[in-house]
Amino acid sequence: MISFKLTDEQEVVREAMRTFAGEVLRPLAHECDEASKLSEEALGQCWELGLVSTQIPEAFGGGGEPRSPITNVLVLEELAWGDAALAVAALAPAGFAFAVADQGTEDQKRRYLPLFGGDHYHAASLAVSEPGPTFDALLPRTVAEKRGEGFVLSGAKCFVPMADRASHFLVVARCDGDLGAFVVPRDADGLTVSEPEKNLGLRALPTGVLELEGVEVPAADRLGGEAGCDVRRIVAGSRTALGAVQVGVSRAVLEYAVPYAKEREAFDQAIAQKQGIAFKLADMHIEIESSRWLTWKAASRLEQGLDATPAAHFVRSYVAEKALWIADQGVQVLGGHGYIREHPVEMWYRNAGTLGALEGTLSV
Amino acid sequence: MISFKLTDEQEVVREAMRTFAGEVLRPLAHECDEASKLSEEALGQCWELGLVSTQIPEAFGGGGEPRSPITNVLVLEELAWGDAALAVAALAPAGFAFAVADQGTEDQKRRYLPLFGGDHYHAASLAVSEPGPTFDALLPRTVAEKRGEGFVLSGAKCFVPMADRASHFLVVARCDGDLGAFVVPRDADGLTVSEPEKNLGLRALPTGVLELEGVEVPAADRLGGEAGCDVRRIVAGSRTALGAVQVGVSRAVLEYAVPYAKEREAFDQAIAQKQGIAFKLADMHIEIESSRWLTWKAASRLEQGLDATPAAHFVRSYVAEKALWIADQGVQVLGGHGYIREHPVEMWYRNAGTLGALEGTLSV
Amino acid sequence: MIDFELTANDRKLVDGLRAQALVARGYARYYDENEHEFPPDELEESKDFPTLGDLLEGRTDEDTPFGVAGMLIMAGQTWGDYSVRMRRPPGGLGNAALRAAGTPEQFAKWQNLTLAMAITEPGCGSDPSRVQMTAVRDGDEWILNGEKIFVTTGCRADGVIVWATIDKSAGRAGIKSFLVEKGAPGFVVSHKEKKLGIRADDTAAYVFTDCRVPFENLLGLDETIAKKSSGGFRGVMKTFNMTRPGVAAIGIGMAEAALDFTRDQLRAAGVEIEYGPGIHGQSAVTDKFIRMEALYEASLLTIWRAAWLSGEGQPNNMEASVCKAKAGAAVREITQGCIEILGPMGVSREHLLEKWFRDVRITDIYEGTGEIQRMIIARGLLGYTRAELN
Amino acid sequence: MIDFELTANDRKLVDGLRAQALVARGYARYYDENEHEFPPDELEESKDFPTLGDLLEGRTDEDTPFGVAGMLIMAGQTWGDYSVRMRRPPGGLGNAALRAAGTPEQFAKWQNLTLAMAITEPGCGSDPSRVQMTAVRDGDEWILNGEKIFVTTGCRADGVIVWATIDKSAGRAGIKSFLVEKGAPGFVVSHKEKKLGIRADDTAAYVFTDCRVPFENLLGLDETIAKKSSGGFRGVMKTFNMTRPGVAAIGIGMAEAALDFTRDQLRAAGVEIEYGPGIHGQSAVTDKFIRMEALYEASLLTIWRAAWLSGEGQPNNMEASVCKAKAGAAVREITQGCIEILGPMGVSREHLLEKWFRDVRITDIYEGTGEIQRMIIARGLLGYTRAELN
Repeated sequence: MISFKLTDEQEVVREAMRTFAGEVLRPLAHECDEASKLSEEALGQCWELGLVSTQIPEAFGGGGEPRSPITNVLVLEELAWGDAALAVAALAPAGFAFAVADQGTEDQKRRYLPLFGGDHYHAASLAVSEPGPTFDALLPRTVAEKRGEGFVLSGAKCFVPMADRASHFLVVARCDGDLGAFVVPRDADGLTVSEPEKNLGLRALPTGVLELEGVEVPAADRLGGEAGCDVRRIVAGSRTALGAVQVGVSRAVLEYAVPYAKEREAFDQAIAQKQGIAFKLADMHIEIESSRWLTWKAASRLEQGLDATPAAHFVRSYVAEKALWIADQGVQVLGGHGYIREHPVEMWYRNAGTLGALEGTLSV
Repeated sequence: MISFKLTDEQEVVREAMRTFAGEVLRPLAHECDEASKLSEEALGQCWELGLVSTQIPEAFGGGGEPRSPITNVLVLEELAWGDAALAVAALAPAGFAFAVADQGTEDQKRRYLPLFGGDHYHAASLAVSEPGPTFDALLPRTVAEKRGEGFVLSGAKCFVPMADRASHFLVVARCDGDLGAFVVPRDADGLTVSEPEKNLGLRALPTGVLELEGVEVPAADRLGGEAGCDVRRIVAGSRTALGAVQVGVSRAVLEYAVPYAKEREAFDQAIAQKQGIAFKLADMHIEIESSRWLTWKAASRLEQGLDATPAAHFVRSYVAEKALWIADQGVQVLGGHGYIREHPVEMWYRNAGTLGALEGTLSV
Repeated sequence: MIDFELTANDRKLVDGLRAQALVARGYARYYDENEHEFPPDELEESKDFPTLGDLLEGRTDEDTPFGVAGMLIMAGQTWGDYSVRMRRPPGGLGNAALRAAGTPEQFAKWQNLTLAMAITEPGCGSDPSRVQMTAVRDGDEWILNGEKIFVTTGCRADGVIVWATIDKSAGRAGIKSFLVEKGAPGFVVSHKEKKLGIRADDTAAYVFTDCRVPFENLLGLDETIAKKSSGGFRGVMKTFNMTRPGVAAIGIGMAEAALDFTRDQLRAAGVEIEYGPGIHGQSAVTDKFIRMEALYEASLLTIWRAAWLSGEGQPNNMEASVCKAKAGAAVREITQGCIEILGPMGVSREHLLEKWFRDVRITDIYEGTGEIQRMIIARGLLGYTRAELN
Repeated sequence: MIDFELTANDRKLVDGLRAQALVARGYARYYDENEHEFPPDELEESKDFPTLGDLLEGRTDEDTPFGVAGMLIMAGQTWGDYSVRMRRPPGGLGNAALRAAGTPEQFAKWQNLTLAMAITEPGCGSDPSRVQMTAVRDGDEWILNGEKIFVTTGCRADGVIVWATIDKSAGRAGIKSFLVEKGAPGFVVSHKEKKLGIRADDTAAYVFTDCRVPFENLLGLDETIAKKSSGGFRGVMKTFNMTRPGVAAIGIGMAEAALDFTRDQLRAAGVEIEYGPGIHGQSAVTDKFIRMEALYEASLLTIWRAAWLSGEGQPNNMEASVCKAKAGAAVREITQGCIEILGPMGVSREHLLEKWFRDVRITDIYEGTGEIQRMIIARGLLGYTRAELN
C-alpha cells in the first residue's frame, strides 16, 4: 500500500543518526577532506552504531536483526549529510557483507559473515568500477575464465573503497557470457593493490586500484556457488545506497545555502528575497524531495525482494545528476564564497561530482 | 576571417524581408493557422521577391545571382518571424531546385531548373521524412534498387511539403549501400500522394505522404547521374534552413513576451520587474543569439563549400531544442494568456514543436 | 511502512479506469477538433463498465478524494483523455469552494448545482489579491460589477462562485466569495475561449453588470468575520492546496500515456528498453527514454507524497506546491521528449501524442503557475512572509 | 562577409599557443597540489617557443586585445592551464582600470607596476555600490579604512586599485578609485584564499587601517567630477564590459580542453563520433558528446560576437553579458558531462579533467555572476533602469 510512513523504530534510528552526524561527522568533514585522511576514530564510532554488524544473522556472529534497505537509506542520508566520505567508508563493508548474506552459499556465509559481526570496523570491499573511459557497471571488462574447478580473473578494478585495508574483495567480472562475483583475498597471487588513488572529491575516502593478473579463485569462492549470483541485484543495492548518500549531500547544501541567502544582502535586501535566488532554493528543495522518494522506492523494492533494477536505474541517472546540479547551485548562491574552501559548499560540489562516478562502492 | 558583418546588400535584403514579414505575413498567420490554409496570395507575393528564382543560373532561366546560403538564412529568419508556415512553403521549392543546381547533371539542370525561373510559384519538393517511430534523415528505409539501367523505389515518405501541388519530388533513398536522391514526377506509376496530413503546428502548410510502390526511375533521374550525389549535403542545407526558421519563431516569441511582461502587473509591479520573469527573458535572448550564430556558421560553411555536416548537426540538435524551449517559456510568461488562441504564442509553441520534427523540407 | 506498490484494490481501481480511459480515447480526437461541441456527460459504452463506486469497493480510503486513491483516479482517467470521461462526475471546482467556505445551510441549498469557480480577471493573473470586481451591499442584496476570465466549465455550470471585493482599501481582507446562479440579471457568459489544448473543456469569460444577488449568496454569510480574518479568501486558498496534487496527477496521467505510447511504438520497431546498463550500454533513444521515465517516476512520487500527507490529515502546503511545480515542468519535458523521439509521428494528428503535448501544457499554468508554486516553496524554506518574498 | 573560419594567421596563433599550452599542462598539476607556491613568470622551456609578439606578427588587429584575436589568445592559453603560462604577461586587472580611469600622468607613472583590482568586500558581493571602505581627505592625503576580499593576483601585485567611498550618502556617485602601492603603511595582505580551483592563482584579502596615500592617488584626480557623474565608477564598470568576453573565453578554452580529452579517450576505446545521424543513429555517449560540442560551439560564437563588436568599435554591453552568462553555464555543463561520460577516469587526479571541472567553475562567479549578467541583459531587453530591475 502506498505509504511514506516510517516505522517507530525507523524514526528513532533516523533521529539518532542525525544527531551523530551533526555532532561527530560534520565537525570533522572539512579537516579530513583537506588532509585526505579519514578519521579512524569517527569510523570506529560509526561501526559501533552497528549499522552493518547488527544486520548479520546471529548464526554467523551478527546481531540477527532483519536487514532493511529502507532503514539503511534513511541512515545513509543522515550520515552523508554529515560527511559523505565517512558515510561511504562506513557502509563499504556492507557492499561485501550484504552480498554474501543475500546471495552466498551457506559455506560462504559461514566463512565470511563472521568477519563483520564484531565490535571493530572490518574492511572488505565490493570491486565494481574499472579504469578506462567506457566503464559500465553491468558491462565489465574484467573476465573470469573457467579453469578446472575454479576461475582465473584478469582485469583491473578501480575506485575500490577501503582498498588500503580490505581483507577481501568481491570482484565483479564477466563469466560464461553472464556476470559473476568472486571473493578474492587481499593476499591472492596475481593481485596488486595500488597506493591510494587521488580523487576530485571524497578525498578522505581511501580508494585503490586492483590489478588482477591471472588471479586463481576456487569454485567455492564464486558468489552463490555453481548457480552464481545476480550481479544486477548487487548493483541495484549499490546504486540505491549511493542515491541516499547523494540526497544527504544535497540536503547539506540546501540547509547551508538557506541561512546564507537570508543573511547576505545586495541592493538593500537579503539575496533570498530576490526571485533569482529564492526560486533556485525552491528548485533545489523540489529535487531533493524527488531524489529522496526515488531512492526510497528502490529501497522498498529491494526490501520486498522485488526486481529493483529499473528503480535503481532511475536513482542512478536521476539522483546523481540532480545532486551535482544542487551542489552546483549551492556554489552559485554563495558566489565567491562558494568557490573558497572556508565554506563547505565547494567540498560538497566536488563530492557530488565524485559520487556520480562511484558505482558499486557500498550497499544497503 | 571571423566576422559577423553583413554585406550592404544583405542589410538591404534583410530590411526588406523584415518589412514584408511584418506587413504581409504576420497579419495573416493566425487566420491561416486556424483555417489550416495557406494564403495563396501571400505565397505568390513571396515568390515574386525572387527568393528562389533569382538564384537559378541565367542559363536555365533564372536570375543568375550567386546563391548565398548566408543571405538565405537571413531571409528565412525574417519570413519565419512573420509566419513559419509560409516561410517553409516559400522555400520548399528550393529544397528541390537548389539540390539540382548544386548536384544535378547538366541534363538534370536543363530539364528541371527552368521550372523555377518564372514569376509564379512552382512547387516541387524534397522528400526526406518517413513515417514510423525511428525515422532518421540519414538512415532512410526507402530503398532504390538497381534494375536494368534504372532504379525501382519502394517505401514511404511523409511530411513532404506542398505535396498537394508539387510537380516533382526529390526522394532520398538507400541505394547500393549508400544514399541517393531521385527525381520522381507526380504522375509516376506506383506513386500515391495522400490527402494533406493534419499536424500539430504549421497547420497552414500543406504536407503529404508519398507511398512509393515499385516506382521506376530512369538512371537519368538519379541526382548527379551515375556518380550519385552527396545526400549529407542536402540534409545539411535543409537543417540550416530549418534552424533559421526556428530562430525566426523564437524571436517572434521573445518580441511578443517583452512588452507583455512590461504591461502585465502582479503584486503592484510589472511582472518583468521580477527576476523570475526577467531572467527567463534574458535566457530566451541568450538562446536566440546562440541559435542564430550556430545557424550562420552552418550557412557560412555551406557558402564556402566546406563540409557543413557537423555544423548543421549542431543546428539540428541545439537550435530545435532551444526553439521549443523558448516558445515554451513564452507560453509560461503569458500564463493563462499563453494558453489561449487570442495570443499567437500558443501557435508558436505548436510551430516550434513541429519544426523540430521537420527534416528535409526546405533549403538554403 | 514505506511502500510504493499498488495493492490488489489499487490495481483493480487503476485497471478499471484504464479500460474506461481507452474507450474515452476513442472520442478524444473528435472533441479536440470540434471545439464547439460538449462531450457527453456519459459515454454510450458506460453501461458495460463498472462505476467509480464499484471500482472503489473494498477500500477504506474511498472518501479521501485528495489522498492517494484520488491521485490514482485522476491519473487513471486522464491516461485516456483530459476532458472526455466514461461518466462525467457532477459538480465543478466551485462545489469544493462551497464546501470549504459556505455555511451548512448554503451547502445544503446549492450542493446539487454544478458550480464553476471564477477568480481570474483580465488584469490579474496569479495575484488573486488584485481582484477588481466589486460587490456593493444594497439592503438585502449585493450588486456585482466586473469581469472574470478563464472560468473552467464556465459555459456548462449552473452557477458560479466569484470573488469580489467589498472594500478595495482592505486588500485581501476585503475579498469575499459570492454564489451567482446562471440566469441572474446582469450576468452574461461573454465568451468561450479557444485554447492550445484541453479544447473539450469549456473555459468561459463572464461579465457582471449591476448583477444583483440576495445577501444570502455571500459564502459564509458574515461579511465582517471575513473582513478581519480574510476567512472566505483563505478557505478558498485552502481548497487550492487540496486540489494541487490532483491537478498534478491529471498532468502526470497524460505524461504516462505519452510514455506508454512511445514505448509501444519503439517496441514495435524493435527497440526494447533494457534497464541496468548506464550511458555506455544505451542508445541515445533508450537513454533518453529511461531518463524521461525517471522524471515521470520522480514527479509521481512527489504527488503521492503530498496526497499521502493529505490522507493522513497532515499539513501538505509545501508538498502540494512541490508536486505541482515538479509535474508542471515534467509533463512538458516528457511530452516534448516523446515528440523528439518519434519525429514526424509525434506531430501527426493521426496519433494522440501531439494532443497530450498540448493538453499537458496547462498543468504549469492553472491553479497557480510554476512561479507561484516556487514562491510558496521558497517562503516555506526561508520562513518568509508574503511581504518578504513576492 | 559573415565568416567563422580561422585564417592562416589565426591558425598560426592558435597552434602556437597550443604548443605552449601543452607545455604548461605539464606544470598544472604541481601548482594545483602545491597551492602555496607561485608558478614561475616564465617557464624554463619558453626560450624554445615564439613569443606572443611573434605569433601575432602579420596581423592587423594585434592591438585590439578585446577583439577576436584576444579571444583566440585567451582560449588558446587556458586550453593548457588556467594559471600556468609559458610567459606570464606583466600587469593585472588593475592596469586596465588605471588605463580607463587614470589621467595620462597617472598612467605614465604607474603603468609598469602590476596592479590588482580590489572591489569586493566581505559584505558586498555582486553589488559594488554597497562599498563600505572609506576614503577621508586629510590635506594632501587620503586616509583609507576597510577590507577587501577576492583580490586576484593580490599577493604578487605591486599595488592595487581599490574602490572606496568618499561620501556614503551619495551612493554610487561617492565611490572613487584609489591606487595603493604595496608597502603603504596600514595596508596588509591579511589572507590568501584556498579555493576550489584556479589554485595557482593568488587570491588575496586586504585590510586597510588608517592607510594614508597621497591625494594624487585618486584616479582621475578630480574628486568632484566623479561626485556628479560617477565617472570613475563608470570608467571601471566599462572595463568590466570589455573584459567579460575575455573571461568567457578563458572558461571556454578549458571546456574545449575537456572535450578534446574526452574525444581522445573515447576514440582510444574505439568510440568514434559520427556527425549527421540523429537520435536514432547515435549511442547515448556520442549523442551526449555531440550536444556538448554544440553547446561549446554556441558559447564560443557568442564570445566571438561580443569581441567582434568590440573590435569594430561598436557597443557590446549586452553581448558581453550574453557570452559571459552563456559560457559561465556551458563550461559547467560540459565539464560535468565529460566526467559523467568518463566515470572513474573523470574524477581521478591522474588526469586534468577533474581540475578543469574545478577551474571552470569560477567563470560564472567572477566579474559578475550569471545572475548579474542576466540582469544586465534583461534591462537591455526591457529598457529598464537599475532602479526598475534589480
